[in-house]
Amino acid sequence: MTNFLVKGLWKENPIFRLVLGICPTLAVTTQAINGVGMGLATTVVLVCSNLVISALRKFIPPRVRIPSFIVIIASFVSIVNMIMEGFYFELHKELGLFIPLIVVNCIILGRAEAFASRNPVLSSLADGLGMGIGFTLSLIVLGSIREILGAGTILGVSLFGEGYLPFLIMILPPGAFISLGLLLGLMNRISKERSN
Amino acid sequence: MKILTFPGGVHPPTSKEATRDKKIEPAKIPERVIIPLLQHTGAPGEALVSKGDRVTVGQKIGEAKAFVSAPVHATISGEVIEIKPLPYPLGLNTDSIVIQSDGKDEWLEVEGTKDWKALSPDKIRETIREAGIVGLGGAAFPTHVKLSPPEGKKIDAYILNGAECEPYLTCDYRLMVERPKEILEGFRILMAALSVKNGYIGIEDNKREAISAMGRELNGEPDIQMKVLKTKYPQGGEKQLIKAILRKEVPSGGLPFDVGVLVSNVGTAFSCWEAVVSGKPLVERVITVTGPGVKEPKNLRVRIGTRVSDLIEACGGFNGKPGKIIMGGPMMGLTQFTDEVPVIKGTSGILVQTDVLWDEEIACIRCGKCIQSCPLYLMPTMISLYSKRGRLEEAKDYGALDCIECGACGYTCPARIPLVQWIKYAKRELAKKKAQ
Amino acid sequence: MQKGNLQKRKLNNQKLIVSAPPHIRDGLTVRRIMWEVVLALGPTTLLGIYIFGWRALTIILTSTATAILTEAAIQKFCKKKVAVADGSAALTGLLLALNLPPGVPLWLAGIGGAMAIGLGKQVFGGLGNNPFNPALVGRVVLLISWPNLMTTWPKPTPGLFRSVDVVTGATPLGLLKEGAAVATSQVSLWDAFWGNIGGCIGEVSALALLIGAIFLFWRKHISWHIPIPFIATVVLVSGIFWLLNPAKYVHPLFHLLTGGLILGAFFMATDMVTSPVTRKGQIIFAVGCGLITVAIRLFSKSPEGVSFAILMMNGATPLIDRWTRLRKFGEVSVNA
Amino acid sequence: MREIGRLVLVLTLITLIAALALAQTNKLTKDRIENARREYELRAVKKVLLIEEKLKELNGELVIEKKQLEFEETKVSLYRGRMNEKIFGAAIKTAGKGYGGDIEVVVGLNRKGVITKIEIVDHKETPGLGAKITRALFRDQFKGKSAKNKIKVRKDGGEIDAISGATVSSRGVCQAVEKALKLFSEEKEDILKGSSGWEVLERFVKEE
Amino acid sequence: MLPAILSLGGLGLLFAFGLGLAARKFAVKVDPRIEKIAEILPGVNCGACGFPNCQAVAAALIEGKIESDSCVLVEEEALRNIAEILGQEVKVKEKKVARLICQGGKDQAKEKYVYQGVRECRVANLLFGGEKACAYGCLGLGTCVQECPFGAIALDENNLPLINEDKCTGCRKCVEVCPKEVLTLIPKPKKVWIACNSRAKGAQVKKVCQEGCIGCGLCLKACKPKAITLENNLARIDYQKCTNCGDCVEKCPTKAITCCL
Amino acid sequence: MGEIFILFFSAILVNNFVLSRFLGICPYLGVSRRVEMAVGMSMAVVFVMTLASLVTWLVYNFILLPFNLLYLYIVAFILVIATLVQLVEMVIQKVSPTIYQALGIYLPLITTNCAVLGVAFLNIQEGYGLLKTTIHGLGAGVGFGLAIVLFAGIRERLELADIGDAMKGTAIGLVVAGLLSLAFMGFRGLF
Repeated sequence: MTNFLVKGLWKENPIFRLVLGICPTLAVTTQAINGVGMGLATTVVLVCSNLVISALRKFIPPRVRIPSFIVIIASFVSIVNMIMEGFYFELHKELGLFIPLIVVNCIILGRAEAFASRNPVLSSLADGLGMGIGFTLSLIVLGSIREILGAGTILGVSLFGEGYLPFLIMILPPGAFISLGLLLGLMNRISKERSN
Repeated sequence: MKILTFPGGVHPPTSKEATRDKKIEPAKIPERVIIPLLQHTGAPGEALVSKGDRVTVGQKIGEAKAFVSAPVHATISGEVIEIKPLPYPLGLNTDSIVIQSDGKDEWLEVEGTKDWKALSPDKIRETIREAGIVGLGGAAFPTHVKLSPPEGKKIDAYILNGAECEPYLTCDYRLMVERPKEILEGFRILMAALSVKNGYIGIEDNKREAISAMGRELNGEPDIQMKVLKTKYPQGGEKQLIKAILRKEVPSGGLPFDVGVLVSNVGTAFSCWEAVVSGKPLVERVITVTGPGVKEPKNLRVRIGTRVSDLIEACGGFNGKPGKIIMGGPMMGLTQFTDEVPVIKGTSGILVQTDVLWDEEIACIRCGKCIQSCPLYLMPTMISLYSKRGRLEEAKDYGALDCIECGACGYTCPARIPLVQWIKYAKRELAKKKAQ
Repeated sequence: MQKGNLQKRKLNNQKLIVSAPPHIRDGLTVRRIMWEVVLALGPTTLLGIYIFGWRALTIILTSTATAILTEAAIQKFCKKKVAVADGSAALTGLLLALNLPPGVPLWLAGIGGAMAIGLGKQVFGGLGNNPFNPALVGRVVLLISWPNLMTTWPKPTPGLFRSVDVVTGATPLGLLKEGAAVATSQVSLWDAFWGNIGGCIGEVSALALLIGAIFLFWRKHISWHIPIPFIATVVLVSGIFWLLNPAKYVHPLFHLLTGGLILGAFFMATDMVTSPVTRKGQIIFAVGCGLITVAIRLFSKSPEGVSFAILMMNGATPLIDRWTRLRKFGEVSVNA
Repeated sequence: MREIGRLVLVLTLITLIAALALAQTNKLTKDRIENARREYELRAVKKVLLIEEKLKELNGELVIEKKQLEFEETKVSLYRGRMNEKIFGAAIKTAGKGYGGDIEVVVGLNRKGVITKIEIVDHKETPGLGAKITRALFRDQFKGKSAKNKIKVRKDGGEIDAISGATVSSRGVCQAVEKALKLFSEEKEDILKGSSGWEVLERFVKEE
Repeated sequence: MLPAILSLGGLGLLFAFGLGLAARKFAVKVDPRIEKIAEILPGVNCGACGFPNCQAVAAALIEGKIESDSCVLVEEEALRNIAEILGQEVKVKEKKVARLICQGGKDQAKEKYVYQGVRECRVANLLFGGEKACAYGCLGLGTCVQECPFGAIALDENNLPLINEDKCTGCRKCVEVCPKEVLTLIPKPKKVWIACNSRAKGAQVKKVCQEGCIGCGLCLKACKPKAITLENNLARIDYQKCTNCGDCVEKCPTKAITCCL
Repeated sequence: MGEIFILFFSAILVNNFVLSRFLGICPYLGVSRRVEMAVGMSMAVVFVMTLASLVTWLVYNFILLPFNLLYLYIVAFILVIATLVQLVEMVIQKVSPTIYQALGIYLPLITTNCAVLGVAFLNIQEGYGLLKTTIHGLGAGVGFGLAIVLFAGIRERLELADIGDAMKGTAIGLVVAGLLSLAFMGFRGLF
């Protein structure tokens, strides 16, 4: 059980190892805090949909598996969307389009397909949680790097004082791609050195 | 006169000064010759003699079995002392006949026909085949095969190749200067074998004496036209010659007869004259022995099968420490790992280099020089890259099989990438695949 | 070696060299090309130092040095052969410096040099593998990250040992955004030709650049297929707009002589690694560069577009190469 | 056929349950969301109308009202603050063209048409550069300006110091403010006296 | 509430119906076993089996085109599972590893020339069979190292490929690319092999290499189970008979038999 | 007219879906190994995006809005798009097997392409009318196509480059995307 929980953190980290769900990763990580919000929202959807799909896995005929999954996932996303808009309006506005777009986040459908539809409820729960946390942590890492370099702040707190001229590109689209790319390269290297 | 040429190509230094004014002299008859049974493009021949047999000069000792093949002849008189695989210029080992000289240089009685015009084309072809004549320009394609184009291919032009674009080599040039009459007659014999009416001679514009000697001999006769070509490498490539003189492009994957043209080297024409008019088979040829590693560079008339070491000795020995011994010219010639290899029918020169610098290869910077220099408009850098990555289909798609291995790309590459080597590898692997 | 060696070997067991043909090489090497391009940038570099003073010199040195050091460091880290002597890193650093305003702080030049080599080149495996021009990658990263510093232009004050004048002037192209009339009234084309205008260190004098370009033409390191169509497109299209509405748009010569067009067309767009290899492809590439440059200069809110235009077309280079592949010799039937 | 029947059944069932769940959630969150949205919209308006100060001295009723109208072919939102039947100020939401797109600005004006405060509500300017228009240092320049002043950046002969390196963004703000001033002078009558079409957004009541 | 249920339900119905229709019209029969087997297969898509990916292998397995042990990477247990799905009998395959049958490194073997050119065995082999004087020996340019998909081969200081037994999966890639055929697959438990590939006569071998098999036949006599034979001047071990005793290794005068017991 | 023109080109160049809005990255990275693939994919995407924009707009304005069902938009849109893709697949297969061969294999991928759903959401968020919605969908699709085809070209070239092991594959792909996005920054402020 812990195995399922932990593998999402490193071995099968959705972003750095599986490279899934890149769109929101790039889009929202201009600040670390956005990463937290997005990550948690995704985790909730992931856990809930994994749970439900795993519970229903014997009941859904294979032919309509994907559409059923989509409906289930979309419902949870809608619920999360509504709750966030009601209770965390500012964050919701900041994350914008990408909360509804959790629907098509490959992580969620991917886990539903690859794990939840073949495993019992508890394992699926653990898997969803592990993946979600792994996703959230990755977002926070990327968000922190971009925020620190690109704005000179972390979680909104100024780090280097007024004189710091931020490395703006980091919080702009090119910086998102480049920093994730370089980070991925770094992770590849680390995991390779580990395996040797 | 208009100077003709083809697009692409390079201008390496011609380096012909050392031998261009040296008359062709006959080399000493060697004590021993090694005659490989495979000297040409095509199938190897089969030995007709066995160990201990006595042979005379001109005696046929290897027979061609396949159609694309040519017989070989004894080039000295003496005793066959060995028949076994030995190093030869084109590869590691091939079955070769070793003849120990008896010092007498006895010739087989032969008879020629002065009145070759009376001969039928078939008879000419047969004589040429029996004489073991192959293209002496380098590729060594059996001449009688060339003279038998497939049904329905009409040949309406024959080009005599006197371009000699390879740097250092002067054997064709000397032959043209010294024996223009025989060459022209040989050429007419070749034309007669296919009843071709239009003959052309292509000579690079830096070979003035050859142009004037041949021109004098031609004396304005209409059947053969003199074409002066720009001094550019590889002007002497078959396809480039046709493009320069006739403005025709041999189709990709095709042969000259696909555009109704044949090309033969001046040396070949001379040998044909010898074979038909004096009945002499191909037992000797002119070879340029040159390069900074040779004491006295010379143009020699050499018996086929003479070892390189003998020829070096004839030229005063090595000058300093030899680095590379190259059979052929510097652009396309093959390096040898021993000087015990014999010269074969296709050997046009022996070039000895001394200080050979090996520049480390660095990454391609896509300067495009190889592309601009390629006379076949290929992209050598792409072919070699794909070859390097083992992606042979793409290499083929980029024209690996069209490459004539002229080396222009490798000459010009500023990154010193062994382009030709990679392309050759791709060609070899593709051929292997096709064979499977 | 073979058993049949009856005669004494004359080679005395010395081993021969075996290699694939060709056995002679043209004297030109990559290293030579790189250093000659550096040489060709000499006139404009010297003029830049003369016009903008010692500060320009320190910027050039910083940028070049960091470029070389970054290259060496990464090559060492990746356990490759350190090959900074090939001159490519030095060239990138110099080109970057020539594309910087003369008043930038030195740390900016340093970051630029490091970015150009690290992000523009070594991440792709080093020389020859990078799809984008490294110097331009460096410049655009700086431009986007520190737009203020990258668009502050000290006035030219010729004299080698002067410090940079604190008075900031506008570049001619910057003035253009204020309207054609303002621009043409303040800048004479002669000044632009000689170099008496504000701008990046290396782009002020068309004359100095042309001297270098002629040298490159003479050495055959560049051919007309990129720079000429590039410039022609810019002049032609901006000329059409000028003819249509001379009040709004400036004279095409103004576009030609100001900004980084000449530097870009002769020294950046012609970068062999990142431009197409075939002649036809090069012309398409150049026209594309020209069109994007004009589009940005005339219609965008940012004054200069040469860098972005070249980067964009660098991105399209593989496609251009793909679609302008040469017809093989004899590929079309002769009768056609 | 039976298999297809089952497919349809299962999928329909799932969608039905989903619809139910969503409808339920919607019911629970609807009001909150609406509140939050209005709150968000009003936040800038409240700021520029200086509501907080007004509330301190409030005695009686304070109402914020809204009206939408077309102005120069774009939709514009007008707000006004009314204390005890007297209009004390207006807020106008307009937009100007910035570098990355429209910059939405809410301009607060007093009865005389003098700017009390401006707020930037939405923009797509470059972070760290054009985005500096949201800083107080820049916005405060507009305080006290009215239709008499030249609301333009200095480069264009106006009185506003542009943010260095971000002239285009600064211009965008000026453009929006100018538009608001123009709208105010045209609609002054309606804002100060009119009553038709005004909808009450929020109401504060305080009794001593 | 009602419109919600109606509309979404309607959408669901429409969707399901459309899908059902599609399913009926374009029924593609995918054997469920394919997926099951593909799951068991290692999924590295190494291509060693000649198929583009493991999915294709699974399909081929079911169609009976290939044997269940054709994938070199499957463990024994997984093999059993596959066989179960296929309803076949379990075939336990012998694990093989690649071995180098040459010891002619730069210290032992002589060269016939100095090579300048592409550092790639297959390319170098085109020039008179490569630099090494022995026509059968390892060229030491590391093509096998490059081609090994599992990183199991490295060149040692002597310029000979060193095979990491644990990483080697016996996929044959190196065997196929080696132009000199000095790599061969040998059952993993067998620790003794003839480390020479030269079919030349003894004297010839001696001239060009210190540690080549000279075909002296001493090992034949030493081998108790009579597993060694001499073919083309080269000793050969029959692994059906070999007992890993190592007697031959001790007897070999040129140390041409390697043992890693 | 000018507005439509600007909307179209700005969706391609300035607000490029992939390079500036981060939508559709998964297929962008996944289906860009070969230029042919990228071309096929982008044609499929252009088609589906335009159609999806249109249909979701209709659903939104004629079903969700009148019946006060806005909270269902996420589920409704994804279902509509999924159905649409299925239908398109069937129609194409029926009408032209050649086009099906070229585009068909990419269609299932599009269902989960967030660019398609994203364009539908954006249209609603920006309050575009029917014409603008369609043009925006078309422009977004073309923008996606431009980005992916350029990217595939570069990737093919990089396959032949000596990239370090750690950076190979997705990592270098992202860096290239970053540099392309950098180049596209030049178009900011163009409209």
